[in-house]
Amino acid sequence: MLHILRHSPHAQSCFASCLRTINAGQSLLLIEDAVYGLFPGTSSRSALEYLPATVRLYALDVDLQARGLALDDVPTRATIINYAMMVELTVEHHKVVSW
Amino acid sequence: MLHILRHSPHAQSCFASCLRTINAGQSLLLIEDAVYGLFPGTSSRSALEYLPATVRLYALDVDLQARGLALDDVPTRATIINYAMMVELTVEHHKVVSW
Amino acid sequence: MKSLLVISRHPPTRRQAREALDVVLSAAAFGVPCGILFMDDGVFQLLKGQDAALIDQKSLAANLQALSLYGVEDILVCQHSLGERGLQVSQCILDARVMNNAELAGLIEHYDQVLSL
Amino acid sequence: MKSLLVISRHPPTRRQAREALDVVLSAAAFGVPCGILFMDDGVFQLLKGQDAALIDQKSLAANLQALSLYGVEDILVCQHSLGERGLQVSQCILDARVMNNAELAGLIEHYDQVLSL
Amino acid sequence: MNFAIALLAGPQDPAARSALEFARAVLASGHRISRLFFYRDAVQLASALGVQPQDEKDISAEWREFIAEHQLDAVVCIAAALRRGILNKAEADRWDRPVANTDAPWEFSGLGQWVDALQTADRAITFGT
Amino acid sequence: MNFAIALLAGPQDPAARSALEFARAVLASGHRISRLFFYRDAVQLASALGVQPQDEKDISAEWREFIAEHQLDAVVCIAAALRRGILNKAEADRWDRPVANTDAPWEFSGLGQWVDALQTADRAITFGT
Repeated sequence: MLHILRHSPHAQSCFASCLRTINAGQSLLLIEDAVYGLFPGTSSRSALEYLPATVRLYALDVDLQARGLALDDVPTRATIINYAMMVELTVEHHKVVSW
Repeated sequence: MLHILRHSPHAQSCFASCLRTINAGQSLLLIEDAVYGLFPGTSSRSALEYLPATVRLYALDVDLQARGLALDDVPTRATIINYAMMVELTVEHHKVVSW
Repeated sequence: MKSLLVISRHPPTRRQAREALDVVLSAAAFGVPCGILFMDDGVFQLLKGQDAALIDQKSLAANLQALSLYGVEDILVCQHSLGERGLQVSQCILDARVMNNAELAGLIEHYDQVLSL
Repeated sequence: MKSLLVISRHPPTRRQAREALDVVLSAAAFGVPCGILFMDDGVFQLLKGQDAALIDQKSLAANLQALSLYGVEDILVCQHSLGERGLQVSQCILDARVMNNAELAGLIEHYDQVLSL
Repeated sequence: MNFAIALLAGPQDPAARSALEFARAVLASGHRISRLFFYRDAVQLASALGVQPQDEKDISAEWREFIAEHQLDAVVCIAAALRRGILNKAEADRWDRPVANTDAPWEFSGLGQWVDALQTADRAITFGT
Repeated sequence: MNFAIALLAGPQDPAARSALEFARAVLASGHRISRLFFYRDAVQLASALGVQPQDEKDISAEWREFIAEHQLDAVVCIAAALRRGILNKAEADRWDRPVANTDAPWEFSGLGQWVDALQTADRAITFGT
């Protein structure tokens, strides 16, 4: 299952709600303002890093760069993808939940 | 100065932001979804109760009742007002800040 | 038929709450096995004693009551969200089943499709 | 003239951010003594290295640079909001003055009118 | 006292109702409203095309009647309105759009009208932030 | 694979762009889009009256061109649209409104079209929650 989060961790309770319901072995893709969750030194980044090791973490390249997060600053466990790869991700996962 | 808060404490960072900037001697009026902040047993209610004693706290009657908060459950330091009294409040205060 | 879970996350005074219920009721009317999970500020939709007419809104109660009439099987509420808001399930107008975090994860896995509205 | 403080609270990719800047610039153009305070997700508007064109948006940079050209005196940023977001003032494109909570309360008292946008 | 009242949220938001109730209470208390200013999604209130279910209130119609009845100065921000597809006849002609979807009592003007109202009113209050 | 794509947020929200870029990538990857469904504020994308500044992209126009070019099934939720003042000719006539503000390639229909798309598509994805 692929979870897609789009809201800023600071503005919307769905960031935390999504993290509470992610199971081991699932995937999480951050798009739009949810990429702010990856900023170094934030509690949201810690929460993302503490996800079970089997959770695969992705972030959309243009949304990161548009918002000023240097790709070098993205945690190593996160894979940076483009829209074509996002399509592939949705094909690989039977189910997509957008938060 | 009169602060007016309208957003749910759970959905918007402005609830906390407003509380951080309230000075002693000012007033705070809760309208719309901000009245959820008065529900017993919540951290937002504690935050409201811990405001300096000189901060006057108000809540709009129809917004409380529409959302199912019994008027008896409103903390004693909060004054329940209607729209006519809200107009009076804005007259008494030189400045109104809506959060 | 693919089963559908709708996660309803907005407070009752927002248009989104009504539009989330409309989706569940539509799907149920088409015979889709449906569930609805109230989460975040969506749990306020279930609170007893609301009087939406005071702010010139139509009550959500009729739409909520319609859920079981339309055969929506799972009516669920997030325990964590209730707790954060100082609410207990006894204050809910529907007979909603309380789900803890582990159960929520299982629930979302169980349904074929999940819409967060 | 009554002085005006605009509190800009939305991230840069939202229309609200641009519309908050438009209000400050309009007021300044009419000769109103103005300040702008970036707070909550609004502090992201100031971050260096953004490339809004990648998501087909117009950059906010021109509007932000216009603030001082239009004579907006106080360009301020909330310390608490920066900290929560892992940001430092050195990462800001404008020379914004950092305000702690006590200073914010004084600032809001100082202005004749305050709009949170 | 003279009140300037601004609304930022659209017809779907409870703030559209709060602002109207407050405005009614201002007049009922014997005060005046020097200007209403509609910005951001609140410009949608000016649309004449909304169709509400029969058992629900039409907040847009209520605003229109309130403004007309009290002959209030109700300014829709032109820039916000153009972006959101709210056009009066003059703007539809100017931008070569086939039809308009709003008309009097709503007036189209710039942010300067809000700035002016903030300067001249005794009290300024904003809804729908 | 067949994709059903729903959009819930309006033209002012970055999600309107994300959904379009994703839809383009779906077709570029050789997959199909069985239906686009526009709900909540996303129905505003169907308005033909929006006027954007010359130096900004017109997301509404881009969606319209994308839908027309690929002859996609693009359904606007009729109930959401009526509430928000988005009317095609048939609805304007039915509800006795003076003008319409949308037209083909947008189609008006009910939530059943989304339910149907969710049932029949291989993958369903929602933007703008």
